[in-house]
Amino acid sequence: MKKFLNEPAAFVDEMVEGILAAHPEQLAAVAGALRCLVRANAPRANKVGIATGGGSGHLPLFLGYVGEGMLDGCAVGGVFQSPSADQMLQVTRTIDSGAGVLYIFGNYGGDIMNFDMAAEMAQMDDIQVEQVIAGEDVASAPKEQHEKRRGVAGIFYLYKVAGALADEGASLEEVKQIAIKAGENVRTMGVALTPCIIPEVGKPGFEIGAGEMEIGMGIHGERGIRRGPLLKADQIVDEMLPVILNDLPYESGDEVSVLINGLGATPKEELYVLNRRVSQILGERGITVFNTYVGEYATSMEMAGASVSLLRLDDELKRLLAKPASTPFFTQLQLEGANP
Amino acid sequence: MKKFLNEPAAFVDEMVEGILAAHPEQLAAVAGALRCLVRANAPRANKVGIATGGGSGHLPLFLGYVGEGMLDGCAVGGVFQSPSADQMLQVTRTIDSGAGVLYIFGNYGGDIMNFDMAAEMAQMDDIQVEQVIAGEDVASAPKEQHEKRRGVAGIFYLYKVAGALADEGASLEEVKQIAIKAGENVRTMGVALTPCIIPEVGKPGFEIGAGEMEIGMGIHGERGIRRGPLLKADQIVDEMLPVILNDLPYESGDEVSVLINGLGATPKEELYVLNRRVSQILGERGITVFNTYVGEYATSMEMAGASVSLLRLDDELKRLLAKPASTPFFTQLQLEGANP
Amino acid sequence: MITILTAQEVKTALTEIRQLMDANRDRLLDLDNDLGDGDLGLTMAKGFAAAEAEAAESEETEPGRLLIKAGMQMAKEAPSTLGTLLATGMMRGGKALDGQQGSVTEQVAALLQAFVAGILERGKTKPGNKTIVDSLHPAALAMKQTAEQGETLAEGLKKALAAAREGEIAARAMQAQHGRAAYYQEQSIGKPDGGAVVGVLIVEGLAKAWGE
Amino acid sequence: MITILTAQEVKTALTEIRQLMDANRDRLLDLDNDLGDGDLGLTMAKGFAAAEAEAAESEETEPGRLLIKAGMQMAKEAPSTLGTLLATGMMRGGKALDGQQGSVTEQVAALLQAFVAGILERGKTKPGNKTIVDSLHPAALAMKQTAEQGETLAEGLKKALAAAREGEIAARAMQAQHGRAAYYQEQSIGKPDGGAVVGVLIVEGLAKAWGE
Ligand SMILES: Nc1ncnc2c1ncn2[C@@H]1O[C@H](COP(=O)(O)OP(=O)(O)O)[C@@H](O)[C@H]1O
Ligand SMILES: Nc1ncnc2c1ncn2[C@@H]1O[C@H](COP(=O)(O)OP(=O)(O)O)[C@@H](O)[C@H]1O
Ligand SMILES: [Mg+2]
Ligand SMILES: [Mg+2]
Ligand SMILES: [Mg+2]
Ligand SMILES: [Mg+2]
Repeated sequence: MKKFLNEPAAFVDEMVEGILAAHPEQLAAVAGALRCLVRANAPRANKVGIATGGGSGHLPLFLGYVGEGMLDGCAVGGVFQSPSADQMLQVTRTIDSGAGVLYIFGNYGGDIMNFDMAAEMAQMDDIQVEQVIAGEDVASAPKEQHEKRRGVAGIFYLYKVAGALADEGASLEEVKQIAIKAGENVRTMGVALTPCIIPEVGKPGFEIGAGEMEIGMGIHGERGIRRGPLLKADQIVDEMLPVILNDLPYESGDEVSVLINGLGATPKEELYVLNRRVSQILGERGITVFNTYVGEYATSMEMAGASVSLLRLDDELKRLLAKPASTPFFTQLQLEGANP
Repeated sequence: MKKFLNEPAAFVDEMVEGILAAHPEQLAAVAGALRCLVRANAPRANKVGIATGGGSGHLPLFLGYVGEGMLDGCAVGGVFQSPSADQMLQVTRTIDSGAGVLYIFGNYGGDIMNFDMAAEMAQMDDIQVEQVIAGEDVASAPKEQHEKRRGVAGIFYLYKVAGALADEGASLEEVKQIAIKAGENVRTMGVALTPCIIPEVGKPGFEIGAGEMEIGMGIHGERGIRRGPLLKADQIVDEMLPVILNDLPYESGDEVSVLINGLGATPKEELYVLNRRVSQILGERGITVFNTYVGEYATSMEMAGASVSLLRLDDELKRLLAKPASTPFFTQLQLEGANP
Repeated sequence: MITILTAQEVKTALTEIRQLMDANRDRLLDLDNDLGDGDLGLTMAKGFAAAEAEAAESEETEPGRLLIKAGMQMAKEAPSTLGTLLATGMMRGGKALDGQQGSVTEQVAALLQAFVAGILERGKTKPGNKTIVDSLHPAALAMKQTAEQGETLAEGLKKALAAAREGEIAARAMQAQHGRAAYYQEQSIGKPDGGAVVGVLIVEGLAKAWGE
Repeated sequence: MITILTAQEVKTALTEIRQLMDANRDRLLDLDNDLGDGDLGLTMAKGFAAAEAEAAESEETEPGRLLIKAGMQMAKEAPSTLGTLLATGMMRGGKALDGQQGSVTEQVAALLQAFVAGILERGKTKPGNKTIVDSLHPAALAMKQTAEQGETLAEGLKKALAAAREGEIAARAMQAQHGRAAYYQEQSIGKPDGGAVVGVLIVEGLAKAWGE
């Protein structure tokens, strides 16, 4: 296990300590609770609070998007484990300004139950809470069962547009609706080349043979669509992208934002090789690209692999996507080419 | 070899195509030459141009820092190979506004020769050229032979402050001097846990045994200070950081910026575990931290490992470091806490 | 056999259940290792220890409210899937006790039914999916029928325990639909479900605390 | 043996050298494999082919300027360490020819000296570091002495070739100080240096083109 580690059991807390040491102007722990993180200036008066949460091991997910123009708080779980409802409740209490709190999180059983529970508890405190569940991995369930789909890198888009709208002073219901809309217009598919190691376990939980890949694997190693010999980069895109395109479907004349996400160990060089083919295919299909994000947005520790997400834009989504944001893990200036 | 690849020989060109497809508003190729990249709006009137260059396989180095507030152009070499003097010359001609061009690059034989040659050729064209060589890896040579030291992640700081000053309209000599000053005040040391694979070679050029690490290894696998069993994260920092601190030396009362750089495969989680210990030690030594950068700033493909860089700040360096910048791989808003 | 459900009886029950979780720690770890992430024995031992301690230290005299408090503590200390589901069950069970007027048998029946209903709702599941519900739901049903027939609490708990055990055995033949176990698909068939075993242990603890 | 150094003679020399690089391609690859990154045979074959073609297609009649052009093409097509060093040598050698008034022997001596001086400056090196300089520098020196003694170009090139070969053999015993070879430290001692062999081939090509 080639990892920078002290005691495996201390991994998540030490990571958070390192994060707080690096970004003290941007992040704070709720009453010293390392696993309940909020914006340094929370709550923001009259603004709908947005909270997320999930297991650790996916940086920048989830806590990395807490900051200006995006989220207000995050409950931090153990590696690949849901945080507790109690953590979520603490975050909720801290970020609520009276305008209510929206939970945006991925479609995983533990997270759903805990956020549900937290919402129940927050309502006992008279805090208005709404929930939006992100689930856009087309490999994880067929379209007819889309409510079973896992949430992966595309959740970034939900955070981005909901955060931008909340900053404009929109109501809880409005912020919820824009997150839902982003969720309805985003699709993702991924491919894994190697497994990853949970520090407390110390060895990979599964193997992917030398020269093999698994198309559609989830970010915790959930089974994908098929395992087979590692294909060339273009062949992989040629297999994955049509599945995404046909699912929504994305059609000629559509405008999309592209997110090429690295799962951890894959170098950025290779992500751009993938993007080359993605942009070729979109061009051939008459789909225009408004903004391309390439890098690590949702990882699985040191897993090698990548995912491709598309967000179909309308004027409203585009306007919100283009707005500036600044978090410890994601900074964007106002993008040109969208109506402000 | 678990890589997203088509033909290995096409790797660098395809990567650049993917980058240009993703960032058309920010980057352009000189007359279609994929390996000669410049800012989309080059040259900028009356501004000193800053060019860099080096082998591929180190993203965001080198081309990733071309953009607002940083560099104007980059000559892109093959994986771990110097670009040619001819590429550099093309970049130089494109970015020169008449105010002259500064080359900032790492201390590697091939790069030095080619930039030297390019400078000679550019001067035949009556373009003023100055050069600053970055070499701050304390593991690569003793202090008395600091001119032999390799340039690694710390070059980021040279780009940042020189780019900020050039944007203010400073002269070629002034921009050169600030880059030299940053170079004199930065030190780096790294540790590698695994080797990396050059696509055209297809297998690691060297091995690091299971359970082993190499302290001080260079970003192309150059020999380090010592190889030994993989220690705990804190022990590694306890071994590396004092070497850096004692070299300049950084002393109580100094203010520094910290850069915790991932070499490729190492997850951000682990980089923050390292930062935790770095910030503890700096605190103990009475050294204050102005801004901490954590992430991938200079990589070696999918090598697992990390480096720590410190930049000692004075008012001028701090002011310039704090200024905004926006490139395809690095975006920063104005940092608070520095005099503008 | 108890005749009134007091706060003290809630404490006793939590102690019995906690002891059973301790005693079955390794067995639960093994079961979760086979079909999950292998933490079930740990989280159950920890969660019930926390619930027990919270109840023991509390000055709350109303049994329903005490159970809610213990449930909230369980949620805090055992934030795994089953920890949250059990916390939900305890909170909903506690609410159901509030204002319950009937016999002690009816009270316990109402508690168990609300407990299971809470899990079903929060877990978005139904019987037959190879979960804790497959032992607890038959137990709650048996308890309800006993109450309707006017039998004793001891009788009810005996029947509930038998039903839970039968349900746990039946769950072995099911295919897992939730959580990590679902990744195993057909391979999950034939293996016991750790959560269903936890369900049996809970009813066993109640039977010891309130039925003997 | 040539008596005037014309542009055509530059072309002939580049052709001879290119042929030698082709013929020794695999040997150079092997040498660079042992102490470098294994591309030397490729870059030399490619670089001299480009230089030869550039010169062949050029209408330049002044030999020095033609050599500069060929050198710039070498820099463009063979951007390895040695490609750049040779390009520098050709450019500096070409400049040295410009306005050179003496005999053809003196002209070639001046060319070779400027060639080596360019490499020394650009490579920031000196003789003794196990590089191409260790064969070329003795060759240039031999050429200079022959010129000073008023001997023929053929004689000078013969002595230069002998000196280059001796220098290459001497370089084997040196420890590499530059580039990848330096990583081998003491282990580089005893192995031939690919660059030094390239130096021998260059002098051999000149001797064939201008001395025979
Ligand atoms: N959606 C669900 N509804 C009801 N019970 C569930 C559900 N998902 C899992 N379970 C039960 O929880 C048990 C696993 O609990 P636990 O080990 O805490 O899960 P995890 O470690 O994945 O968080 C399973 O054996 C099953 O009985
Ligand atoms: N600084 C230097 N000065 C002179 N010659 C050098 C220098 N560094 C390397 N060489 C010569 O260059 C040869 C290697 O050339 P090449 O294969 O082109 O290098 P690389 O592939 O590393 O760019 C060596 O054998 C040596 O003779
Ligand atoms: Mg479990
Ligand atoms: Mg668990
Ligand atoms: Mg070589
Ligand atoms: Mg080479």
